[in-house]
Amino acid sequence: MKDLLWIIPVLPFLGALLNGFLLRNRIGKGAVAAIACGVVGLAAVLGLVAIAGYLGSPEHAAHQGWDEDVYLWMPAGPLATAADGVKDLSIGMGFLLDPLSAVMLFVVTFVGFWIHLYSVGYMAHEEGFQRYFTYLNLFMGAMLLLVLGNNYVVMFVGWEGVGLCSYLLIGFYYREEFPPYAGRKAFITNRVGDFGFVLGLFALVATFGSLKYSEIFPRIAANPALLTGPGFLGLSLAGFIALTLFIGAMGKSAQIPLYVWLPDAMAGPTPVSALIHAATMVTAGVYMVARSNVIYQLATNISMFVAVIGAATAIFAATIGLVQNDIKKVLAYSTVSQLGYMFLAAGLGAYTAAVFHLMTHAFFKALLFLGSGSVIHAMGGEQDMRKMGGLKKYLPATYRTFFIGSLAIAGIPPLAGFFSKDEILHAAAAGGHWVLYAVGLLTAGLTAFYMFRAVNMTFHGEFRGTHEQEHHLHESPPVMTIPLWVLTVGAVVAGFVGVPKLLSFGRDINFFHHFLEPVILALPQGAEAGEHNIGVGLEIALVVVAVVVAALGIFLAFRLYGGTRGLATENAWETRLPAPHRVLSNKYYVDELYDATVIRGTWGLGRGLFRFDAGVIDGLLVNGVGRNLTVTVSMLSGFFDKYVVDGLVNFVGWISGRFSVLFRRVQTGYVSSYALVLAAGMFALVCVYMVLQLR
Amino acid sequence: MDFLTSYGADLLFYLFALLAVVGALGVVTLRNPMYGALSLLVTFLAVAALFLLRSAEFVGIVQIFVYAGGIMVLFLFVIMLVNLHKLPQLKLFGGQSLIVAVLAILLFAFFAYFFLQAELGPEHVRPEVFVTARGEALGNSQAVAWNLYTQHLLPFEIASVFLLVAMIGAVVLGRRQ
Amino acid sequence: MFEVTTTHFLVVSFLLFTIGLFGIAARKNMITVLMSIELVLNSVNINLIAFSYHLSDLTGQIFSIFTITVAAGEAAVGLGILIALYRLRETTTLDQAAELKG
Amino acid sequence: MFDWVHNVPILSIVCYIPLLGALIAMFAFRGDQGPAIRKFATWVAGIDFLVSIPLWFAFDRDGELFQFRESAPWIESIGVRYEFGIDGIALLLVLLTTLLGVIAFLSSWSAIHTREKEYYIFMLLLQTGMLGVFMALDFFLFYVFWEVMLVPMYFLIGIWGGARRLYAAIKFFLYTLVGSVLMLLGILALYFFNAGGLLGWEGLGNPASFSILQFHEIGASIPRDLQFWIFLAFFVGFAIKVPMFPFHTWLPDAHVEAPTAGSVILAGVLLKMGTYGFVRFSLPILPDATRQLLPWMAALSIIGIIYGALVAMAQKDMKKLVAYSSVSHLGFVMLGLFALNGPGINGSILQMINHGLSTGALFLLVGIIYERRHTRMIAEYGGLSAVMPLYATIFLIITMSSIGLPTLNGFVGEFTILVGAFNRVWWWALLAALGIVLGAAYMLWMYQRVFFGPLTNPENQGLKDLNRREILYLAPLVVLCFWIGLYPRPFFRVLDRPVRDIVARVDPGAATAVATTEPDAPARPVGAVAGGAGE
Amino acid sequence: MPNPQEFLLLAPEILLAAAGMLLLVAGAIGRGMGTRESALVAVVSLVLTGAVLLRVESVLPGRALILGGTFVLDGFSFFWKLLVLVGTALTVLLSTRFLEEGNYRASEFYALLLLATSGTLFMASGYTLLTIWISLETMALSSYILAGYFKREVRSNEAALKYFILGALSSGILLYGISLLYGVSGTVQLADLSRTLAGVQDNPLVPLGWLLLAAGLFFKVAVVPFHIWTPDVYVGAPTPVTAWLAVVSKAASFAILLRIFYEGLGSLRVEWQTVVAAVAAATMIWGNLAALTQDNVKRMLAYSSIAHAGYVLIGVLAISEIGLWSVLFYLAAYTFITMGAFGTVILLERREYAGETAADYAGLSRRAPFLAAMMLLFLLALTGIPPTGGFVGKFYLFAAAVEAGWAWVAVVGVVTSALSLYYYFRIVVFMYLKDSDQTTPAPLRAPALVGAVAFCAFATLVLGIVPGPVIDFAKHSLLPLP
Repeated sequence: MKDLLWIIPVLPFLGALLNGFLLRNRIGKGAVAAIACGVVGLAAVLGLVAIAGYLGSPEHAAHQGWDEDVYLWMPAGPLATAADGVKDLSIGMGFLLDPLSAVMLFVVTFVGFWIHLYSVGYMAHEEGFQRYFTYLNLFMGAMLLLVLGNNYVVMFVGWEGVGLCSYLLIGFYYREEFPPYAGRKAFITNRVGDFGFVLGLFALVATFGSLKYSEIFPRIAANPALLTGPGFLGLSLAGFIALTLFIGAMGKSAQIPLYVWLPDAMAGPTPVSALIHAATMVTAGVYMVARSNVIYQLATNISMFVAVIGAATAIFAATIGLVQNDIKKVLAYSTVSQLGYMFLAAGLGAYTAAVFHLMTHAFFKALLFLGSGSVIHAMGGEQDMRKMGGLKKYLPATYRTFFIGSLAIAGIPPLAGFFSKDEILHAAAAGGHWVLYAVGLLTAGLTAFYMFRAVNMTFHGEFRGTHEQEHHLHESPPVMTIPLWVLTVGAVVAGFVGVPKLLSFGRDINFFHHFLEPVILALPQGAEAGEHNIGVGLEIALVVVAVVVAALGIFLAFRLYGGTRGLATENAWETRLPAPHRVLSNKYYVDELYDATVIRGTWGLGRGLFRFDAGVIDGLLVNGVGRNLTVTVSMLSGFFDKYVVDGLVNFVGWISGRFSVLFRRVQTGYVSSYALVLAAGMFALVCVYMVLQLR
Repeated sequence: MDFLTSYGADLLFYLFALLAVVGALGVVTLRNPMYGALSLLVTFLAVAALFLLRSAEFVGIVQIFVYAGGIMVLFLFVIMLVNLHKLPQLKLFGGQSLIVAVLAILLFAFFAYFFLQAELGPEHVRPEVFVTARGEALGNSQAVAWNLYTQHLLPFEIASVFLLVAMIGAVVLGRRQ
Repeated sequence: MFEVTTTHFLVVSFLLFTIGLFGIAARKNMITVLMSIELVLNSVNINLIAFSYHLSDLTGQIFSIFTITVAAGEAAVGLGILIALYRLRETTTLDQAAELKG
Repeated sequence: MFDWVHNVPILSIVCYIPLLGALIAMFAFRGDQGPAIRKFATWVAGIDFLVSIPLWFAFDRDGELFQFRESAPWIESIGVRYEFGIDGIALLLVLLTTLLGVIAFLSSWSAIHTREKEYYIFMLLLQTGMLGVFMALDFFLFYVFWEVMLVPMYFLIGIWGGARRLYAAIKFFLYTLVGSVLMLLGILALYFFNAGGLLGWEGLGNPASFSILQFHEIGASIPRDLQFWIFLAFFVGFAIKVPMFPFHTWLPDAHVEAPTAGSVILAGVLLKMGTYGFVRFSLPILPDATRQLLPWMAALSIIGIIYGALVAMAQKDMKKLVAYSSVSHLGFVMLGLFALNGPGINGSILQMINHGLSTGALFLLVGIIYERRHTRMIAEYGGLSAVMPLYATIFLIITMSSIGLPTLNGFVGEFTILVGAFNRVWWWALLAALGIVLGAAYMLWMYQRVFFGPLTNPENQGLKDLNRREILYLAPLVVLCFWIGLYPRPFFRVLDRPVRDIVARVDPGAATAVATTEPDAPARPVGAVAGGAGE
Repeated sequence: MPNPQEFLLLAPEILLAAAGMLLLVAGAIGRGMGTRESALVAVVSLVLTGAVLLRVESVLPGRALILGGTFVLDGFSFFWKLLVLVGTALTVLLSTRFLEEGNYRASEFYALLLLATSGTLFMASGYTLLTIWISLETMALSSYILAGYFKREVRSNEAALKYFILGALSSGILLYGISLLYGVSGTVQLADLSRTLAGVQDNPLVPLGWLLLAAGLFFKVAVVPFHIWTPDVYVGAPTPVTAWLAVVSKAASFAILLRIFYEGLGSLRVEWQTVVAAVAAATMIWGNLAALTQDNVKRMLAYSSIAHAGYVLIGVLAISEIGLWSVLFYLAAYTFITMGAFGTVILLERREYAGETAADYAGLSRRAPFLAAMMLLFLLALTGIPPTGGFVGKFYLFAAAVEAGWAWVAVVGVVTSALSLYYYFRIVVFMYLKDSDQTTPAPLRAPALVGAVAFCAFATLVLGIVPGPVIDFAKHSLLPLP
């Protein structure tokens, strides 16, 4: 199995190839679904087999991974590296199965499979069924590349691949105006992140001449001096690499300030949001940071930066989530917030916690999204919670699963969310970062609140929709509900793999922690202050506080939105606290801010230019900062081309033309003037020459 | 008298030089080509005299015969042929003649300056050359003839071709069809 | 000073040369122009003769004979062209013949 | 199996088959036999391609640098010889040329309806010219082909071009001619320095020759100042061809006005001649000058990258957009070359091929839609995915390859180039990487506006998807894009030896395989290593 | 005391002159000869002359001064004589149809042509200034007449008139220079001249002398500022005559220019180099720029021939072997190129400028594809684009300049030649890129003419692809550099 790892990512690609090219428009929906789900399911099974095999393998015992180069990809010739002089840069196409990628592999294939299954039902009546599953398989393949790659370039391949797929899937409803735009926004925002990411890779190459984990990390761990040297931008080398990589993560995992694309990404089909924008892709950044933990351990200042960004994002998004009325938007912002949570953990050096939360979050967030999908499905595409309510009796299964999912994300013991979130908070406290702790805690409370606000507005009270909507209301088919239940189970039990010491009554059964241990390479001088203990009493207190805060949030939610009060409260909000509500519901005016800066920035730059160009003007209105500035500049440079470069050439031409005419004017046609020219020429010849001689 | 005997030749030179120049000026200034031709004749004769002063008797005679006899008659014929009745209203000089004059004067000054600069060494050391043919002093004509037909026979032949061409040319161009 | 040297001849000859030049470039009547050309050739002859005397070398005289020959030939052809011109345009003024230019 | 290749003058055969075809077409066909000539010419190109295939297999990766050598005296009196021979670099370019040749011919079937005979004759002549440029090992011969090829291109633009074709054609011709004549002086300077010396520079006294290999040998011994001047002379010639900023303005005009096939050849092959010139002549022959002028070259390249991208962003005409994207891509190639290290040069040569494939394909695709709708204005389109799904898919793949998405060819090239650039001067890569972001922006912008959104324009509703012929000539490009993207190793394998050779000549510091520091010592600051020519 | 038998070595020249007179007589008796017959006679006599020339060369290889040092037989003169004969033969082929069109008497025309050519033969071998000058005058005089041969046409007459007056003036200037040189050196024989001049120090007459001489020669080869006559005369004269002037007369003039500069003034070369350099640069710039805006093809070709004289001067300028033979080679190539170009003009032109403007070439590629192709070839060659003789020639000229250290002149050369593309290709634009209308003339039906043009095209191509033999020939026929 070790040398067959490559099959796992290839399978979905195979499915995409079949559905996208070989069998396009040749087979019915059933077959399409069979192929798509088949390959993913097979990948999942193989994944489990592989993991099992790995756990039993000597490598695992030796704290190493299954590391297998399939073939040499880019043998790009001699290069002078900082660490060991001139060496040939050779980048392989290869895969690695170690605890970390095992976890990711499991999460991706497991959740991915069930979401595929769900999609069969959800997309049943959509056109472009085959296209949809082609993209979805493509995404699975890329995601598996990302998590299984044994070097950064392969990771980057997946990294970009998932970006492309999300671009395609967000823009799935390409007939409308908005989705394609949202897709492009996502892709380009990600590009901005990747721009940082590749710089990090280059720095690594310039240092080691290689990007293979197994060649870089052990050496750093053995000799941190390699990266503590001066880098660029005044950072240490490690700092530079860490920063640039994190910029990549910001884009991928929607952190401040590059989070703007994720809410818009909800324009895609709901299962896509569940799979890509909740469970898997957006967590790639977290995975990458965890993978590069050695570097981050060396770059303490950058780590702190990561933590702060994470915390900020968490609270920021949570607050916005409070007032969203679109059910998917609520979930979207909650996702952003949860991702912030993970980065908080990673930044604090609690990589296991980060990955742990990643996993649990994958379960319950996927669950929630699918639930909302089921609701939207039932409501015939309606996403505004104000038009819902009282769905409990129409969609019992959806209701139950959604409710449990909400509990899980709210962090109510003993559900998955509780354990992972607790571990993060504990890490903050243990590190002595009480501010971050407080932020985390507050976020937890807000999370609980807005989730149950959503629950109440959606399922409780009485129905607020139109009549034919009410008439059409129906529970989703089993092909959709089964995945819901499965994920519910996951959301319930996933937490128990990482029960902290405290709650396991002394016995150390934190399986997850030990499992990931080998991946987190310890530095000789222990550059990172890991888990120094705080008193047990305090620990217990913290746990209790966390639970209480969560419960409080839930309570408030019921208090304000319970029963039939939902809409009333909502309106009360707007009337009583207009200012904050406006700020929040306008997402702190960030997009407006961007536009404003843009307008003002471009105003001076070349308002005159835009007048020519309707294309550019609408480009202006519909596109983000980068594009506006660049368009302006590009117009300017276009003019540079036209009038300066060409102008010069044409000027030369013109001058020669003038001379030509001048010379021709000498040719008067009068023979006497010619004779004069001859005489003058002779005189000039003699004169000039003699004068030259005389001096 | 004394003066004359010692400077006679030189005086003659100045005289004829003056004549030549005056004649030339007449050529380029007189309106009526007829008078122009006559003053050209003066120049020719003066130049011939100058030749004689430089012991080129044969060339001098040829100059008189060919120019005064041949070319001049040709010119006169042509002048008769083309009726010049509307000479008076013809423009004499072109608009640029002033420039030309200035240029000519400059040119002359320039060259004259260098001519005066140039030192040419002793003159006329072996006068006998001009009369010696085949080792014996026969006279200038013989000397010229001898030199021409020995040293410069080829150019002489080519000259015949040249004259042939000239003849054809005159015929071809002058013949009316 | 009065002593006549070759230089004197040179000066005279070049005087004739420049006068001829002037005639060619300044006069509009082709007949005059032709005569000016003759002047130029004559000036050359003076040079040749003077030099041949100066160097006691016959070549100059020979050369001058050829010059005279050429002068004659050119005169003939020139006058032929003149006549052709007159036939075409009823005039001998050069300004008339300025169709080709530019 | 391919040993016979070594026994025949294979290069000459490959080079002159099109010429022969042109002559036959000239005399054997009448002007009105359009279809016949069409088929005939395409067959000629196809045969040429088939004949060129064995080169790939018969080329000995570990053999001598230049293979399939042909050498015969041509003009002994001044030491001009008829020398053909290719190394890995030339091999790839030759194959690219023959392949694109066939494709261009196929694509012309439906595009060209007027004066077909002349058209195909010129195309064939062009083919011969380009192949000759890549094969010539004698500088004189090189120059001959270099200029011969201008003429047919002039006519292709001038006769079958768009509205402003006359202007574009003469502009193209004048620009390139000015460049090449100055290059000529550079060649002469080399020639005389190699032999008797010139302008006060003491010559080497070697037997007079224009042999490029000979020049490679003497490269190191040319005095710095002379190198400088020769480099400038070459620079003008090559930079105009590439085209580097600010010599690029002929390109958009030429591209926009040229017929599709012309654009394909222009972008696919002609532009590569400039970069090929740099890598074949400037770098190895003039190492000192190269290092001396490194910052300037890099600056121009980077300006070109960003500038091209920005201007592309403002375009409303698809073809013009693609043309400017070429400026940007070629900027990458130049940057890679002047990184003067393995990845840089490897990458940029590979990127030449990639650009040939993907930009060629883009022009083909634009041409296809143009034939259907006779407009290239982006605004005219929208929602084409609905009516032309397959077209949309292929367009997407090519777009992705052109913006350097991994698993497609563009990525491999750009990545290695940037690695090399980063190693030379780290912020070169920083700035250049900005170009990638912009690239994504404008390509996707175009893609979205053409293929997504509602299918409003009624004229677009009846559009037909790709037909068999179009698929036939697009498929190989797509396949190659994936091949290079997924398994570029064979290409790197071919390039390995020549690139090592060039690096060794131009920057010995980066080529010596000995470790300059013992492993795991504290790191020197990276980014300005290797030869120190970065600052 | 020359040995009469030496006259036998003049057989070619004499033969040609005799043929000329024969034509004259034959044309005079009875109702004269038709165009075809006289053309036939002319060509045959030219061929015979060539044959005899080869014989003489084989009898007397190497270098021989005969007839009292007035006449030299060497490879150099041999090369030029061959070139001149070929050029004249082509001219004859070009002219037949033309004369018929204009119905002028052919016999005198060809007689004059042959006599003029015999003059050029003498020029190529003349070794005293006297010989050279008189034969130059012979050529010049006949070309005046030829230029005015279509005397019923105003343009022709005007051309003759201008050419004559200016030519006479220039020959006066040249003669004055000769006289001064004679004065200081006491000889007109080139070798002695060079020797004695080497001895003379700072005598102002020397520079005055050779400068005037140079001015006269520059007039003949038509370089700035003594080119002033060229455009009008070239346009006015009957086109075959124009071709002859542009090729044969120019070539012969370059022959004596080289002969005098290298042998007569060899000792002064450092002095005259600078002058030639300046003149060359000026000529290239002026000629090309002035041609830039010409609409009349003949006139454009006239200016381009001026420019090309400038390029040739580059070779004269570089005192080197390569410089010399590049001049020879270039003029050889230039002969065919220009003849071909003018041949095409003849095929298209009609009375009174008709068919001479660029617009008249519109759509030629449709009406006469092969003619258009050949014209294209000539234009490419004139621009200097491979694979044509024009390219090879220019290549060597610039090479010579670079080697000899006149790089700046070479730069001027390459830039201007790139510039020249613009006006040459204006015609290409019309031929290929524009469509014809009804008024555009159809080319003449003239097999001989077309044959000649085709031959020129062929030669142009051959010189571009296998220049080797010609280059070697040129190398072998170099005059000894003093």
